Amino acid sequence: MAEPTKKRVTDIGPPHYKKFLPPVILANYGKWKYHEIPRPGVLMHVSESGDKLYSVRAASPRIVAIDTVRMFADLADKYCGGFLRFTSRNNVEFLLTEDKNIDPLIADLTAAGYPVGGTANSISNIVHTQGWIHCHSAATDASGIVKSVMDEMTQHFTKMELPGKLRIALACCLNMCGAVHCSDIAILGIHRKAPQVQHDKVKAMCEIPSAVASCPNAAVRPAVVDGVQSIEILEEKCMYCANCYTVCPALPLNNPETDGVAIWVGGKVSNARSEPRFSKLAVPYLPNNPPRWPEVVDTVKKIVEVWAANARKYERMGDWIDRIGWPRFFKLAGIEFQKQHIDDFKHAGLTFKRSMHLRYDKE
Amino acid sequence: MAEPTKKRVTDIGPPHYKKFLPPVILANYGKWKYHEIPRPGVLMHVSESGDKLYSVRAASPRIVAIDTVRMFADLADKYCGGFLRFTSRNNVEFLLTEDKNIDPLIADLTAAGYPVGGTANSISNIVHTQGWIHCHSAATDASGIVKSVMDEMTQHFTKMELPGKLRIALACCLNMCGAVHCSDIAILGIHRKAPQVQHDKVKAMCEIPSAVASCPNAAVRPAVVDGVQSIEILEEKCMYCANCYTVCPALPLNNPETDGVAIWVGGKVSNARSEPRFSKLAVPYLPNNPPRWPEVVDTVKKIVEVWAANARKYERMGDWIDRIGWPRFFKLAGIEFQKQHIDDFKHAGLTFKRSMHLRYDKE
Amino acid sequence: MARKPTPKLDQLEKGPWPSFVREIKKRADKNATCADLLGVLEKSYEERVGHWKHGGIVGVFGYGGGVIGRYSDVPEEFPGVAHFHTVRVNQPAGWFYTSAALRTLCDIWDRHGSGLLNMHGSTGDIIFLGTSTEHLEPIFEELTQAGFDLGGSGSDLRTPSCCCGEARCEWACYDTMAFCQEMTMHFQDELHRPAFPYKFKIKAAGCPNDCVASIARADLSVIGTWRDCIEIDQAEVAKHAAKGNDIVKDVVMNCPGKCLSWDGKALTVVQEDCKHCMHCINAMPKAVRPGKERGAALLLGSKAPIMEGALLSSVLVPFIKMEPPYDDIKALLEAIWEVWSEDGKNRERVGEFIQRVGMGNFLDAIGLDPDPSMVAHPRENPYVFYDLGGNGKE
Amino acid sequence: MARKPTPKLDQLEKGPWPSFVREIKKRADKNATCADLLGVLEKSYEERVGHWKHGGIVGVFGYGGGVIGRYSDVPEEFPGVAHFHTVRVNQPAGWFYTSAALRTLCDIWDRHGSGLLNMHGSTGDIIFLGTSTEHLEPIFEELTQAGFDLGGSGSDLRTPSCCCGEARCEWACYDTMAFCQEMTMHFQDELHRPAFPYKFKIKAAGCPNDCVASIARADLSVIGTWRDCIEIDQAEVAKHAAKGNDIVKDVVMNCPGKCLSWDGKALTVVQEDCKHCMHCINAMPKAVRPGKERGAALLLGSKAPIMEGALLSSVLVPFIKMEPPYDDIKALLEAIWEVWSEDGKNRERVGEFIQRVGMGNFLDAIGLDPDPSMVAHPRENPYVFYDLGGNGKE
Ligand code: SRM
Ligand code: SRM
Ligand code: SRM
Ligand code: SRM
Ligand code: SF4
Ligand code: SF4
Ligand code: SF4
Ligand code: SF4
Ligand code: SF4
Ligand code: SF4
Ligand code: SF4
Ligand code: SF4
Repeated sequence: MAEPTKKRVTDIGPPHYKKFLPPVILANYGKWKYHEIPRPGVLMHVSESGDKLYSVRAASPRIVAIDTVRMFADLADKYCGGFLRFTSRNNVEFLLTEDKNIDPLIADLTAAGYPVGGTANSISNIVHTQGWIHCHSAATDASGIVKSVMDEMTQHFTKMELPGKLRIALACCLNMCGAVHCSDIAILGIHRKAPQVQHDKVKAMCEIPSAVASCPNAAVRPAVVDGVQSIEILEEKCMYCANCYTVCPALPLNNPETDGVAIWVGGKVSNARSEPRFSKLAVPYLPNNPPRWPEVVDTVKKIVEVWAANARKYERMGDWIDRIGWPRFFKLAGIEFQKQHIDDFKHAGLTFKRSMHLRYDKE
Repeated sequence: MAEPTKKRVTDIGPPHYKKFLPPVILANYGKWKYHEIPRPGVLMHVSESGDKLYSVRAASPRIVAIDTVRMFADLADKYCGGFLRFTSRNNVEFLLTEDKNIDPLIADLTAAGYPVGGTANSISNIVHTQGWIHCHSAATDASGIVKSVMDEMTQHFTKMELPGKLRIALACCLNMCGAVHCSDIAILGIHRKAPQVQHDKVKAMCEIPSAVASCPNAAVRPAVVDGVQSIEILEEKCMYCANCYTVCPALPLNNPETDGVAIWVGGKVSNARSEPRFSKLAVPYLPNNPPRWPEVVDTVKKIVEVWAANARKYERMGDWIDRIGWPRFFKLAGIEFQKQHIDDFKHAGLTFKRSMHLRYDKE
Repeated sequence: MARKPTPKLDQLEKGPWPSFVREIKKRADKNATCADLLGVLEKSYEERVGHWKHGGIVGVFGYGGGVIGRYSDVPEEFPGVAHFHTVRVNQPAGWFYTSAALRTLCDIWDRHGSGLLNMHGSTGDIIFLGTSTEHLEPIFEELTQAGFDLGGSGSDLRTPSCCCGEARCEWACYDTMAFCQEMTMHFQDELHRPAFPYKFKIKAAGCPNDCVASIARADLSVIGTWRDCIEIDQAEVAKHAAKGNDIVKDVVMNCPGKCLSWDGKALTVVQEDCKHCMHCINAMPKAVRPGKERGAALLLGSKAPIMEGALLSSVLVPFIKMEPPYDDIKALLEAIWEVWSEDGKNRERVGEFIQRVGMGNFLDAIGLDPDPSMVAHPRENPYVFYDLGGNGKE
Repeated sequence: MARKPTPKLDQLEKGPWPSFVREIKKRADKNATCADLLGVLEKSYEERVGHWKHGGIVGVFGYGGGVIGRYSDVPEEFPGVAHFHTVRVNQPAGWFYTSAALRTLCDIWDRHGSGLLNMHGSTGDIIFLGTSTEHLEPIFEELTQAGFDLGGSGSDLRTPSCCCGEARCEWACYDTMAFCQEMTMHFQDELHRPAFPYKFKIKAAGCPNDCVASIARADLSVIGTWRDCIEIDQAEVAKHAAKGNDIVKDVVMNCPGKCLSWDGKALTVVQEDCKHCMHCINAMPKAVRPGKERGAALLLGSKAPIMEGALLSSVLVPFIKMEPPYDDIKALLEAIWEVWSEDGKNRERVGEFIQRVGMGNFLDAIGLDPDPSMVAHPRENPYVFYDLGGNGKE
């Protein structure tokens, strides 16, 4: 670490947001009256004062080169006084007051390869994580799957023709940095083999008691192997959460043959109509098949299609499944129901069907 | 045990029910078409054949003297060829074919002190257990509370003026022999002090390892007291379930000062409209106050009254609370919400309110 | 009469509801046990605590269940209840009796016990309430001579019970009483000789109204249902409407499948959305009835809270035709009992057992395929077990 | 350019969605780190496994968080990514920028790292993706000179984030950005110097639509709402109807409070039944709006699955006026942190902590009264704890 210099300051926090707000926002802060969505990717917010703000939303791959950020800055200068923002799903939004600038801006963005859309009943950007780009924990890549899936979904981003919003998220391991656990469709990197204990490294790299304590299922035990203090893993108790690996680097789980992806459906976050809820397991395992993960793409596509074809207006994925029931979801989506779908963790019993509210399909 | 005699037979099972069915049932078995309820306590079942069966239902205290059973037998002979049955809620039903016999039978039953009713949207008999009449486990009496509550509810038994069915059940301890856990209103005997270990008796009366294993909360531990193998109870981990007492008689929990009754609401069993569900805690503790338990009677009465006044047609207790929300239930029922209402056992987290679907009462 | 005054209990003779105190008093001057029962109960009412000791093991020869031993902790004060055992007598299916059968039972009980009974116990048995050890064998012999037998207690199959079903109900989707009788008879050995890790209860209800609360208190709940469409008699629906029933508000809006509609003339249903809840049928007798393709669902595992919390039964077989002698169900039960007896812990009910070993593993063990009807929803947590070989191929 | 061909990654340059490979390539010929990133990623794509080692502890002087150390497990093959640390830069509230501010950030990052960023990380930070240890201090100095500071990592307060709220949304029930800014500034020490049992996240959403997913991924979720009646502009409702919106089907039937009705002329609401779900407001902008008495609910404890399963936040304070400088919320947070820091286990998030110690005990400890809005429903199990004195009186 270099020595700190004299003029070094700390704990200043981020710049105050007011410095970055366009005049129309400063003037109408807290006074917005309503909004309309004149076309996909464009929000028009109208203030009590009558002032209007147009936000133009473009897709972003989230990993952006500074070249691209500078290009965004240039476009912002060109069309909206240099004011722009990013959204909670990592899209970029240009904040315009001149409606005549909307079309040229969209044209420039589209030409540069950043499609405009993601508003209202569309599929917005996939919230995702680091994958093989940066994280040691990743059971799959993030950006590659996102790109492959969104290439097939772009028409749902640039149009607003779905029954409701559809939020896809991806996390490359069970830590779920993408907070995928409440998504309409979640793509999750998973391991399926217990950690390989590197007995020669355990003592140097790990605190054995923390590693033991880290396991949610008591599968990690202290052990003496070839006379050295180490760890043993009870294979049959391990459900590959990697929590022990997080605290002890000598317990890697990555395995090219058995790692892969699980697909989850029906979660949501908003309180609109129904309550927020977790996503549920749809497909326990699909292989890692770079660069385009065709099995994952096809599965997601199929699920989106049956939902789009069958859901009623405003029905999010989970609301739709609630209405038609899980048995019919599995049938329509062409997914085989397996042992793995049935919960067997802590609260498993609460997921069993404990009523006679059963549906029987016509044969 | 006396020696078994020669003619002793075993494993014969109960008599075949067909011996006990009246001719009208034998003739129309499986051919009933519909029913009507011409007056409270009277069911008229009509067969595809046009035959009619009238069932007249009378209240029973469940503990009956053979004198009473003989009297029922006499009435059955007098009015319906000697055919009668008991219901799953311990009422007695006389099975008539002559409608002219209905009124005289009802008159006789009423005169003998066995009111007729319990059909359709009424309060039927209280399913209950042994209490101080027979069980060593009882934290309260059963029959005394049932009698006291039903004395106040009899008009809801003999009339059918409630929004839906209302099922009350009572169990005198957490073993819940009355299966009270799915009742519109459940009355439950509870302890509130950990078992008193009778150190002098433990070794003779108990298997210490079973006692230790029996505790759901790991509050029971082997211990040596005054040189004798015994048991110790971790007071702060005990939630008074008495499971250890069931396996080890030297661990009694009965305590006249602290035992009492808890009230639960909103459970159901039928699948009509909503799914079956457990009752939830309404009042954590009311004192044992024999012979008439006025606190219990008043609480049950109040709950029945607010429900009857506010629920919509067909709304069982739980459906009604679902619609209005728990905060308003507590307000209307005049019950203070306390720490004890909040679950802190195994699945507690799943009972927390994890959404913004909140209601705010007008002040 | 009690030997001492019972001022507290006497208060419970008043009021419109039938009085259990009056029942006891009916016998208290004929029977010393009843007299002392009044006395000890008055004492409990005074002291606010029970006076029974933990039961000992008593029973009849060759049976492991059917009798609950009970002793007073104040036998000197109330010698009539020093022993106060109960005898569980297996009720006839559906609790149907003739006056003659009842009198026979009363006579036996008059000779050998307090003359007080529970009609019936919560599991369904006739309960003879209060006798002493030496009467047990005679009671048993007289009962069997009269065609009755004991019910279950302890870690055995408990007395199965059922709703009146086809005997008296138009909605029964199978013959509950025939089924209950057949199970009771077929499994007499399991009923009388405890060999399970804990008790096992069977309850049979003819339709999802579940008038025996089977889903809440049976290890095996057999609940009737139908798998085709509800039957609608439009003319009868119109009569309900004419009588003033608000079909939309009372029926359509209360349908959990959201599959009914009423246009003022016809009630229509989207068959595959129907959840078989019974509401429309309940609300409009004669007009709506269960479909023709009838059978039952088998649900497993309900119980009271001890020790991990109460359970409702959960779906094991979403639909099965109910065909006597029910060999399929008997085979399934035997498979379940085998797995549970082998791997269940002492005092672990089958519902708890399934939770502990995992539903998926349990299904593997009893040889049933997973079905999405078995779950309210698939798992939410990502903690999935796999058993991949050394090379990682499945 | 990568040092070797990248045929697999190249396939990801095609297709309509913006390509992260193209982003990396934009810099690959200017920057050795990016060139080697392409190389190592191609290797991962070939081998189907990542090539990063478990991070070591690196950071800037005096801070315990803000930097994630990362090293390659094939440094000889790809020396440009031998170190590949990320720097988390605290975003401005609501992710608003000027072009000038963005250029400043780009310039700093151009001088000291790969020139790749995440706009933004899942917690909300600007992420500088890939640098080596010796650049960390210079980056920090230049950032602070430009008015920026690091975000959180490790067992500290993480970078709070918020929806755009009153800046751009008509439904914001409080000023999310002001609140987020104030919390971030007030708790700088907690943010930069890990002293908690584990991470603690704050997210602020202006209304129950929760556009920052706060209920799913913040230890403290602050979600705007109103406690009086929704505001209805009947003329605007009529316009929605005229435009062809089916008010009954789309709005009334979807209302979870079952409290709306529409007679073709007026939309009426039963105020006390409204669940504040936002649906009618969402479905009819301009016509329906949140009420006037606005504030927020505070919910606690959401998180990802490690280790007991994921949690959503649960209601702690059902309604609070949001008044700067939010002293009440600060005090509450400090009380929570004190109890959790004292009794929480290492790596135990506050949501898990509450489940372990029990919500009732937790409320006692932080000095809040129980409220029925905190639970979906009261307990179902009878396992209630009491703490009665020796004589049994409370
Ligand atoms: C810009 C953004 C907030 C921000 O500060 O960044 C935002 C902005 C708006 N949201 Fe949102 N939401 C944004 C993320 C979210 C999220 C969070 C997420 O996706 O991770 C949610 C929760 C999603 C979920 O439930 O899983 C969210 C759930 C909603 C909803 C509820 C939708 C529903 O029916 O469940 C509405 C209401 C609506 O659209 O009718 C809404 C409505 C809106 C409105 C109309 C609010 C307004 O009047 O300005 C804004 C335009 C929405 C649109 O795109 O059509 N916003 N909105 C976020 C844009 C993300 C993006 O780039 O796509
Ligand atoms: C006689 C009995 C069955 C038996 O074999 O003994 C019985 C008989 C009938 N039940 Fe039942 N039920 C009987 C216990 C039950 C139980 C079990 C219990 O209470 O422990 C339930 C479940 C209660 C619960 O959900 O907690 C039960 C839930 C129903 C329902 C559903 C009610 C609902 O809206 O939830 C119906 C349908 C209805 O009444 O509309 C029903 C309907 C009926 C019908 C109308 C069926 C028929 O067509 O014959 C019978 C007359 C009902 C009446 O009393 O109005 N029966 N019924 C039981 C009488 C008990 C008593 O003495 O009061
Ligand atoms: C007599 C009866 C209550 C009544 O007044 O009706 C009864 C009485 C006893 N039950 Fe029960 N149970 C009775 C039906 C039930 C039911 C209801 C049912 O079967 O439908 C339940 C709830 C359903 C269930 O099985 O879970 C029930 C759940 C229990 C439990 C808790 C079991 C559990 O797994 O949670 C125990 C405790 C135990 O088994 O150790 C128990 C234990 C007992 C014992 C044997 C007490 C003990 O710990 O040794 C009681 C003897 C009382 C006595 O002195 O007479 N009893 N018990 C019922 C049996 C009568 C009959 O045969 O018809
Ligand atoms: C960078 C980021 C993912 C991204 O690409 O955006 C990230 C990356 C990591 N997260 Fe995360 N988390 C990131 C947001 C999240 C979120 C989402 C959020 O904050 O809204 C979650 C879910 C919400 C939550 O907090 O529970 C999240 C849940 C985790 C967990 C599981 C925590 C748990 O209690 O279940 C871990 C494991 C741990 O803490 O040991 C984790 C651990 C990690 C580590 C530090 C890996 C580790 O085990 O050491 C990752 C470093 C990756 C790398 O090499 O860059 N990360 N992590 C996100 C932070 C960027 C930022 O500051 O803006
Ligand atoms: S989800 Fe897992 S692999 Fe992906 S960034 Fe987070 S910790 Fe790393
Ligand atoms: S991966 Fe998870 S379950 Fe397996 S041993 Fe490690 S901590 Fe335990
Ligand atoms: S509920 Fe408890 S006290 Fe009552 S009879 Fe059953 S075991 Fe005995
Ligand atoms: S009463 Fe229950 S919780 Fe208390 S020590 Fe006994 S078994 Fe454990
Ligand atoms: S459960 Fe169904 S079939 Fe049996 S009595 Fe009740 S309503 Fe009739
Ligand atoms: S049985 Fe129930 S779910 Fe089926 S149509 Fe009738 S009310 Fe609807
Ligand atoms: S959470 Fe509410 S206030 Fe914030 S942007 Fe979304 S809709 Fe607007
Ligand atoms: S906000 Fe939601 S609950 Fe309230 S009236 Fe509107 S739709 Fe109904």
